[in-house]
Amino acid sequence: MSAIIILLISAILVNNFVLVQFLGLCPFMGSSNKIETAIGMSAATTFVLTLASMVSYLVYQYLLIPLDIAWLRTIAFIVVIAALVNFTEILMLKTSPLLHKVLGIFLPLITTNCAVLGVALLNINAGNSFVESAFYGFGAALGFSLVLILFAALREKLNLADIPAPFQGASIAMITAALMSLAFMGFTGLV
Amino acid sequence: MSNELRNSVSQSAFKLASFAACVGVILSAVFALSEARIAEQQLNAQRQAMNIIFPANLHDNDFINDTFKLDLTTNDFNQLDLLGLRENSTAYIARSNDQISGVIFPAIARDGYNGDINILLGISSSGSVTGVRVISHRETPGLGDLIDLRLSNWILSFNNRSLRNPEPAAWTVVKNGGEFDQFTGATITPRAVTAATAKALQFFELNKTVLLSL
Amino acid sequence: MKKDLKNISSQALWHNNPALVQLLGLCPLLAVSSSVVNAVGLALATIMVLVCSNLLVSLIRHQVTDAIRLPAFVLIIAGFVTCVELLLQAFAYSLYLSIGIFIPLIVTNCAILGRAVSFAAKNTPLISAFDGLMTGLGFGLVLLALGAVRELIGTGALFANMELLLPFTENWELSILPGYPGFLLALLPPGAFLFMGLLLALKNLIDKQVAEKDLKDIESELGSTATHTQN
Amino acid sequence: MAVKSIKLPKNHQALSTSLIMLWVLAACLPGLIALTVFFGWGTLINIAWLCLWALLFESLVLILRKRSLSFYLKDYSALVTAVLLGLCIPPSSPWWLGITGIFFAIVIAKHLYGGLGHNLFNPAMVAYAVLLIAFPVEMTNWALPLGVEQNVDGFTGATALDLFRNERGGMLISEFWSQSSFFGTFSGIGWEWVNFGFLLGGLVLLYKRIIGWQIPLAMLGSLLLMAAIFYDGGSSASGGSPFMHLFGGGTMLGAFFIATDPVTASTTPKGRLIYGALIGIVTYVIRIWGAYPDGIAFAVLLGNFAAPFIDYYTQPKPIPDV
Repeated sequence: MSAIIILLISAILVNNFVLVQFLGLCPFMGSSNKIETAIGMSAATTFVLTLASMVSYLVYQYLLIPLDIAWLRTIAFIVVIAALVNFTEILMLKTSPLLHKVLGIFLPLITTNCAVLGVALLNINAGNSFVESAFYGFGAALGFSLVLILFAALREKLNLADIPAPFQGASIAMITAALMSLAFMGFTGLV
Repeated sequence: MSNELRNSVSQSAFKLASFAACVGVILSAVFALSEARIAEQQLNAQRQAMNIIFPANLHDNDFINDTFKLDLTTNDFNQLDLLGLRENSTAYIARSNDQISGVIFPAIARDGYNGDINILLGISSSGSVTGVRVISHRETPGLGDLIDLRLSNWILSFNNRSLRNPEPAAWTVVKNGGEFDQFTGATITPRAVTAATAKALQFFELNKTVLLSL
Repeated sequence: MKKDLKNISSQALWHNNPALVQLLGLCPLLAVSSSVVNAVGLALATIMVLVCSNLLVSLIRHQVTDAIRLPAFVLIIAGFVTCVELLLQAFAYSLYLSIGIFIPLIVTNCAILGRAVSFAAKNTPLISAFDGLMTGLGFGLVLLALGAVRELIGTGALFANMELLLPFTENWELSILPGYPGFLLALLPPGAFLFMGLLLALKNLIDKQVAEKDLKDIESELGSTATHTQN
Repeated sequence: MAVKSIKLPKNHQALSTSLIMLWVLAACLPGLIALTVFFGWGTLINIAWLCLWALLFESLVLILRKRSLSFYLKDYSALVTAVLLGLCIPPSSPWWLGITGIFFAIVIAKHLYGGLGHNLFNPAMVAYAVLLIAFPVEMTNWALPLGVEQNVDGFTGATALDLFRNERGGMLISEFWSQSSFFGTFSGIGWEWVNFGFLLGGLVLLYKRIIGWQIPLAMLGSLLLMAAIFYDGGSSASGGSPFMHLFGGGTMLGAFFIATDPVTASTTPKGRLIYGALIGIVTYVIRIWGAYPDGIAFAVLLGNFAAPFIDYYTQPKPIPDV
């Protein structure tokens, strides 16, 4: 139990996917302009990331390892992720059109979110078990969501600031991410 | 219409599958060509790392293939807990002219500033340190991470030391009356590594007969 | 034709730079840019994947129907990435250890898929390969700039450990600022974001300078945006 | 929505902004005196050095942006930032430490965002965190407090919180306390009085209604609560006593002078309580389980980071017409 909590704290705060490991930056910069968008993206990512983390573990352990083709993992994972996203979309459309309406537009973007592939690879590098993989994926997604949503709120405030011309846009967003990352450095050593 | 659709779907599927097959074939070829070299590189890297801990002039065997287990569940060794290991680990034997010239084994300093510090150390058959390296740690950047050889030479200060050199009381950092330097601003990390090294030497001493007759 | 090539180059290297303007492939860019050697390693890997995938995509562009376009392209890219990974392990193992996980992530570098879909799928093989080369160079140069700045400010030296990549560069390390205490922050995550932000600002500044040539214009523009926000 | 309610003192009431800043500077005095008495002239020298560079950088940026120098310099905000940072960095720090810090505070954290009223993060704390991460050796090397002899226990410069985190081993709190000459009645020697001084200054600011009560109360309250929960009578596994946490390190300076910064803090009454509590909890977590001995700076930055989100969900209803 405590091992799981440590894993979660590590994934959410200490080794935050976005601010410390630089994973999932594209959606982080792209979909953080409004809080509502950020929340939608977070929910969709959390779902896919947790699921992908589990499925990629199974594929690796029960398909790639027995066949002795672990070196094909990149291809295998990207195919699994794409299939998973597709499947999620269809399932959502069938079972809950409302959910699909809210999260649907984010789903295709997730395929190219390197956090999803990243979590699958990190799980394997760390030798995580199935349960650990699931929680690591979930924690990573929570960390991503936390930072994305807080950043979206910050960005709404940023829009009103009198920023010097060369720094407007992506530049100040990066510098803000730097200061956020600085704040997260305080969690160094927690686990 | 639906027939046409089915046709185009099956055609697409066929095309995709043939692409996948092509990619698979090409990749397999690249893999087959590089496989041996990759394995060799991996072994080389490992060998190189271990040769630094146990210099090549002190052994003539390939210790990558000359190993024994540090099994936490059995009583093969006296006070295995001195090494602080958290799981069963592999240790390596160095031989010179078929005589054991030393052993290389992992240890963990559990009392680092931010948790475990994993080290690998070599001890010669006479009981002196041939080399210590930090394998992984989470110490504070700029303070405790000077135990890493890439950042400072501190870790080399253990070379040729043994259980009686310095005397046991001095096997700690200067601040606590010992012989090993601490870093400005950081005592815990170097103290932990020093203590782990001393304990590893004790472990070697306690199990000398077993270790040298493997 | 010549004009085309020139246009492609200027778009990829500056006006529509994948890293600086489109902000694609940020993950590996920020993560691997803590030193020149890592930056060069990843840049070469990315260029190789881009050129090969663009070439192949262009070669098979008539066989690929809309339905299987994306999966086929992703498959091709992932295939080349795996090749690069294998080759790197075989020929530069220590570099592989230091930039390891970011090699597979080249697959999700949207710049690559983007070029495959928007350019290579519509153009002839040679020009597609050239486009891949230029896009890769555009990405690689930003990576190199960031790596150099972070290594210099972080450690006061440049080109440390270059021999990991090229064996003949054993003694390339340059101590630019002897006695420099080092600025650890530049090597840590906040430094990556910070210097990327400054790099983006620098590009904006240069663009502005070039476009207007006249500093006064810029400042008056600045003034007007300022009053605008105050109102 | 949240954003509209932030006061932009610069635009509306230039005069009173400068008056407020002067009061803040004055309120720092008791703490500053305590620092000087216990740790020597270093802090005063630091503050003077930082103020000089703060004004230089501020002027430089204003000139580059073609803004009126006198109008912006008059609000004293650069001086307040310099003084706050000067109070935080070690008295014996090298000359370049202050310059690097104040550059990050004034240029990066403040003016890249458009200057006072727009910055998202507290400039002094950004500078402190940058310095702590980049130069951990210089930043944790404090002068010895008055009354502690050089080399008594072989420690030549660490704060009481530092020692508590680093040197305690598995000792009971009372054991460690009596053994180390760095501890006074209820916290580190000198630090008790420094914090007392800042508490005094803070109460003056409260009385003058320059700061609200919510943030200091919530922050000190949550820190106290965390410390009380994990103190468990002082066993070898416990955190320090609640008093040690309240009167150790930068607690009071943080609670009254830094977390209350109107530009970067939460702006709604309920939001301020949440914001303060968040800072208090994170401070404790970093102090006890983190790698850095004092967590105030990081906690405040995280609070700043979360403030717009907190505001977004604690907006009093109905939302005033814009």
